[in-house]
Amino acid sequence: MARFVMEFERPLADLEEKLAALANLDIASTPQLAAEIAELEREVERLRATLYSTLSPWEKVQVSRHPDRPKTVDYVAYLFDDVVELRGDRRFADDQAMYTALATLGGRRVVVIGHNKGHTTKENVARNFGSPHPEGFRKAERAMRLADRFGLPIVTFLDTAGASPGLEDEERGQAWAIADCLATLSAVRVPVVVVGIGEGGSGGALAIGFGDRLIMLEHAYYSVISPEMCALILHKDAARAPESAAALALTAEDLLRMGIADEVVPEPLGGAHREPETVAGEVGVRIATALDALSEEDSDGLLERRYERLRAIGEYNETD
Amino acid sequence: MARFVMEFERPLADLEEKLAALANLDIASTPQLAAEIAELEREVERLRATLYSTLSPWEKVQVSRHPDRPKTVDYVAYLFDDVVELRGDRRFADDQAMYTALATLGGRRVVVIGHNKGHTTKENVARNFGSPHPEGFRKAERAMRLADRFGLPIVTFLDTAGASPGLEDEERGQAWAIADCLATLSAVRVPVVVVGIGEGGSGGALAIGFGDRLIMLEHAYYSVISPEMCALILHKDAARAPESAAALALTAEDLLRMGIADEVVPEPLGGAHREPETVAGEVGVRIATALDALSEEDSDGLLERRYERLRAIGEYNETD
Amino acid sequence: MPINDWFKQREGRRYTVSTGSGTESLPDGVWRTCPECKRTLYQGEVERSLSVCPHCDHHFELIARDRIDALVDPGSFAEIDAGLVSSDPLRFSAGKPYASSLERACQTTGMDDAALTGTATIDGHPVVVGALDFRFIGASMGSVVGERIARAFERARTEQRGVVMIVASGGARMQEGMLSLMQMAQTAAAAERLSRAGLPYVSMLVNPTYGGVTASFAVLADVIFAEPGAMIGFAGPRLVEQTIRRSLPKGFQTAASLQSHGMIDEVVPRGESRSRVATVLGYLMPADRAVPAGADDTPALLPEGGEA
Amino acid sequence: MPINDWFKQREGRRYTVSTGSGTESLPDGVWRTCPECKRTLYQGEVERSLSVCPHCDHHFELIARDRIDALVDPGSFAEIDAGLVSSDPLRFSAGKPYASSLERACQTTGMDDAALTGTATIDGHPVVVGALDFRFIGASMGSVVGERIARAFERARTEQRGVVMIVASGGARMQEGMLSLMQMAQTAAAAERLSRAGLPYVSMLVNPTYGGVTASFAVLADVIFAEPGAMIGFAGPRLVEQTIRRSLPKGFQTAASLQSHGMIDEVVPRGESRSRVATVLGYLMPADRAVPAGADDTPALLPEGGEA
Ligand SMILES: [Zn+2]
Ligand SMILES: [Zn+2]
Repeated sequence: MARFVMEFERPLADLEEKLAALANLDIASTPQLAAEIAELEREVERLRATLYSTLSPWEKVQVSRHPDRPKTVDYVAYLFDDVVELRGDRRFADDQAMYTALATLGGRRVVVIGHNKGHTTKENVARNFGSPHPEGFRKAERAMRLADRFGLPIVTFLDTAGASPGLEDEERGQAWAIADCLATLSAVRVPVVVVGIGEGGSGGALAIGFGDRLIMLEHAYYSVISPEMCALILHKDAARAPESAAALALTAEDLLRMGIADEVVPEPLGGAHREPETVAGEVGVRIATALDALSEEDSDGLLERRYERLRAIGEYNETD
Repeated sequence: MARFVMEFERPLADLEEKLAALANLDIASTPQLAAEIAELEREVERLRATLYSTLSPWEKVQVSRHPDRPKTVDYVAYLFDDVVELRGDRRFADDQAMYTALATLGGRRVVVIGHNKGHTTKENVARNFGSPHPEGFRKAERAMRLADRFGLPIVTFLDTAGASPGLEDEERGQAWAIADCLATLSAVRVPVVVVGIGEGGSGGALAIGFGDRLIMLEHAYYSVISPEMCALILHKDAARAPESAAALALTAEDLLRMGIADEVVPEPLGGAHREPETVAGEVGVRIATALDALSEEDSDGLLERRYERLRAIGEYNETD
Repeated sequence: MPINDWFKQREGRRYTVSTGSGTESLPDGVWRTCPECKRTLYQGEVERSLSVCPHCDHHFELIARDRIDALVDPGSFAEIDAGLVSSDPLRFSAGKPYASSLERACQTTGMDDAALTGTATIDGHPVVVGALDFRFIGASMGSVVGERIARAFERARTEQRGVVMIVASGGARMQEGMLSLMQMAQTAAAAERLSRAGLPYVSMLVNPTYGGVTASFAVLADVIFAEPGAMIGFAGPRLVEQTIRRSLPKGFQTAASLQSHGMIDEVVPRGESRSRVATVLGYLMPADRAVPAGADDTPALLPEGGEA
Repeated sequence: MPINDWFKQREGRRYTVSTGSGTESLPDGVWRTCPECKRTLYQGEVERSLSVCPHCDHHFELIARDRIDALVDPGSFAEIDAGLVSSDPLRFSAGKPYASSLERACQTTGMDDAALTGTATIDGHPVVVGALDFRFIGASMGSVVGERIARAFERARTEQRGVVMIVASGGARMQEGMLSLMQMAQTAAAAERLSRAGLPYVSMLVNPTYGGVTASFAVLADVIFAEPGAMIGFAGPRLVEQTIRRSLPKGFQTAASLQSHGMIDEVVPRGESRSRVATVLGYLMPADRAVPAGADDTPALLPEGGEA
């Protein structure tokens, strides 16, 4: 299967293809070839550095959506032991777009909650591309309550384009399900560490997307609206998404600057999918560090600080 | 529309018809008629007294199902003021088979929860004949939690043949919905007064059918299984329901004897539908009296006593 | 994004806003046409009936202040948290610059943002009341709206008041980016704290209520009412239609449909909202709960039919 | 009533019960036929594999004691609340007299009623464990079963143990009438009290679990497991079929179907149940929760792939 190439990677991919074709030639028969290959290799390296070290917001959005990018279940597989998946909302369905589990990170027993994107089309169809139905949020809420009752910290992984906007999602109370998650997450008496690993799309991300610490991957985004939808509203043209992406201040760096994110995990050149284990390892360290720090606070203080943290977000002028 | 005649009422109904026919004749032209009518009237009166004063368990079951018998909403209309119906489970539907409301009984603010049978076929189709779907029980649970949070006593009215046994009821977790009601009702920190007004069918009744006081109408029943189903199992013949009804010990008197019910409200000859306002009035007095007594206990004591009450039900020998 | 749908939907039809100072889209402000029954109505007549069409019961949009006045005890409303204005934190200028949208909205409405909040009484019950004004950038929730809503819940908690919110909204205010999204969590958290303090919250959803506002404080109320005909949802109807690739069923996302789907407690006509809200507060306010059963000021044991 | 369905369903097929002392319906107790793959199996082979068919993974019915032994640490089980027997409170004699059913069930099973409960450890975690035995009047719940289950939860609460219930049941025991129905409320209340005390409860639903037992303590667990192929529901399949007047979809009420409908957490093969339950207890038991992160007996920060 051909490697997935993001739009902005096209020039680099073309060069890489040429290089691969040259490598198939017989070097011995054409002596200058070795030099040409070496030159091309240097060019590829230069281009790669330029391309990936200065990703625009819109390019980051593309990286965040890359099918090979590590997903929630990859982080679980890399980092956690003794996993017991918690399935179902006990009311309607087990929504595959939301993943919840008991899991252990280096001896730390936690509840994991994450949007559940797949790598392949087949996986994604089964998981509604990581866009939860109401029962997905209700499953998440169930996991939150379990965590709260048994004093287990919560670790969430954000990776959704947004909540599912289908007819039946509306009829089964999508807004109600999300709002209940928000209320519950605001009140659980255990530490909540949130990791933005890919897409952070609107209310569907927020439902499991705030807490006591927000760790963002370098190329993950978190936004009030998708750049395409924003462009459609502003310019009646989804193709102007790159502009919208810039305007929305949705990158990890933007969130750090605005005081919404606490830290940014750097990604290898090209994105987390180039060295998933390394990235996962670093993410694990960040989560563990955050959990250890938060576990020292008593739950009253934790709750109070979480609320203050939320209340501090927002910018306005007060004239009186 | 013809009056609904229960199977066992047939002989009486025949006499009453004859009497009505006689009354249409011209008394003046046939002098002996007046005497005959008077005689027949006495006979009707004797038969009525005999018939209704010694109802068998199976006859009581029929009375409890009488379409004219006052239903939950009738008691609400007769007894309660300032009614605000609470609708929906916030997840799937507003199940018309379950009625929940804020309501006031002679100044006492309470939450009312009741199975919602109708009088007409049309009403009953809309309300699934008072057999709740899972969302009906979830609506009831929502009402219980509201009552608990705001310190409002709970008054429930039992009138169901049982929980709905459909395919989708199973798929949406009928057992889970009922069990959640049981757990919640056992733990609400407010008084719970239960009134058996008609049918008390199995788990669907029990879901809102226990608490701190159980008041049974004289001809209401409460049973682990319907007499017909029991007969089908025991004799492979639903027609032997009268035997089963007797064997199951399902009458108000049986419940009183077993220590499950606390009191029995007498019904007028023929059943509550003959004098609905009188019966409702008496029911109101009983509820009010129970609420006033229970409101004097603190909630810890209330909870403890409710649990002990439940735990005391059951008969067995302990040999060790 | 719901705002989009709503703006599009609104473009197509002749649209009037009832304000104290007259309407924009009618020449003289004296006559208006009911969009439902198409009759021409005398403006004064409409206003006397709380902007409900006397012929077909259509509920016209109301400005926030009029909504509050229709709900609370006359003269009891005192605005709180005035003087908050958006700082355009992202210097958002894609499409129409946010700063100019804000300026225009302020001029048109005389408000500084979409939320108006204050203390009041409803049938004597002390409450904090809030209302969103759809004229102000589609009553979208940015930092100022989120702050006002959160402060409203906090004040109610401190002063042992109930909260009543009259909600209309297109959703989050995208021009404030993530700062806007986070208001969902902030307002939900504030509502949750009120709930845990044992104080009641009633919401009244009016046309239209969508997106991040629906999915946060709007539906976290103990009792949820909605105005007849109000459209309420998370995703806007156009987005849903695009998603499912077929046309929407009749009545989709209307207040009546939401009631049958179990999401709201009652569809309450505007003229009855004060008394319905007051009745609910009577059940849920702590002070009233403290009144002992059978106390002097409560009615007799059995108002009718009883023998006691 | 589910019991009925189950009895009927069971009538039709050749049916064997695995007991320590041999099986009833096979001539010599040495060979048995797998109802799923129809192969003839050597009894000893079946027992060594926890009564799971080595060819098709069919889970044979197990008696309560065998189920408990398969779950708890070897030798750790100590029965509690023995010596409770039904008093036939209704003198129920419609159809077959209850007293004779009881007597026969006692003789067949060597038990005094359908529930066996005791203290034990699972991977060292202190628990109260219970199992229902379907041979005993369809593992229906009367006063004795209800009492044992309630006491099990109470003891766990007192002794700070977790609870693990292995549940099979036809439902309520109609021969005890309302006394039986009320056991639903009693066991649910006991489970709820355990939950509020912060102690964990795991249930394992096995074939078949129906009626009043499903709708009470069985599904109130923090984590719900089910055995492969187990049929689980409230109403029995025949009643549902009669209600909807069409045939049931394939897989209806199976453990796998319940998982996809969101009702259970995991379908766990019998051979893995001890380790899965132990893992869950590791998360939820208070003693384990008290172990501080990074304590000496916990593994290193990052087991693999990390740089820390
Ligand atoms: Zn009109
Ligand atoms: Zn086999």
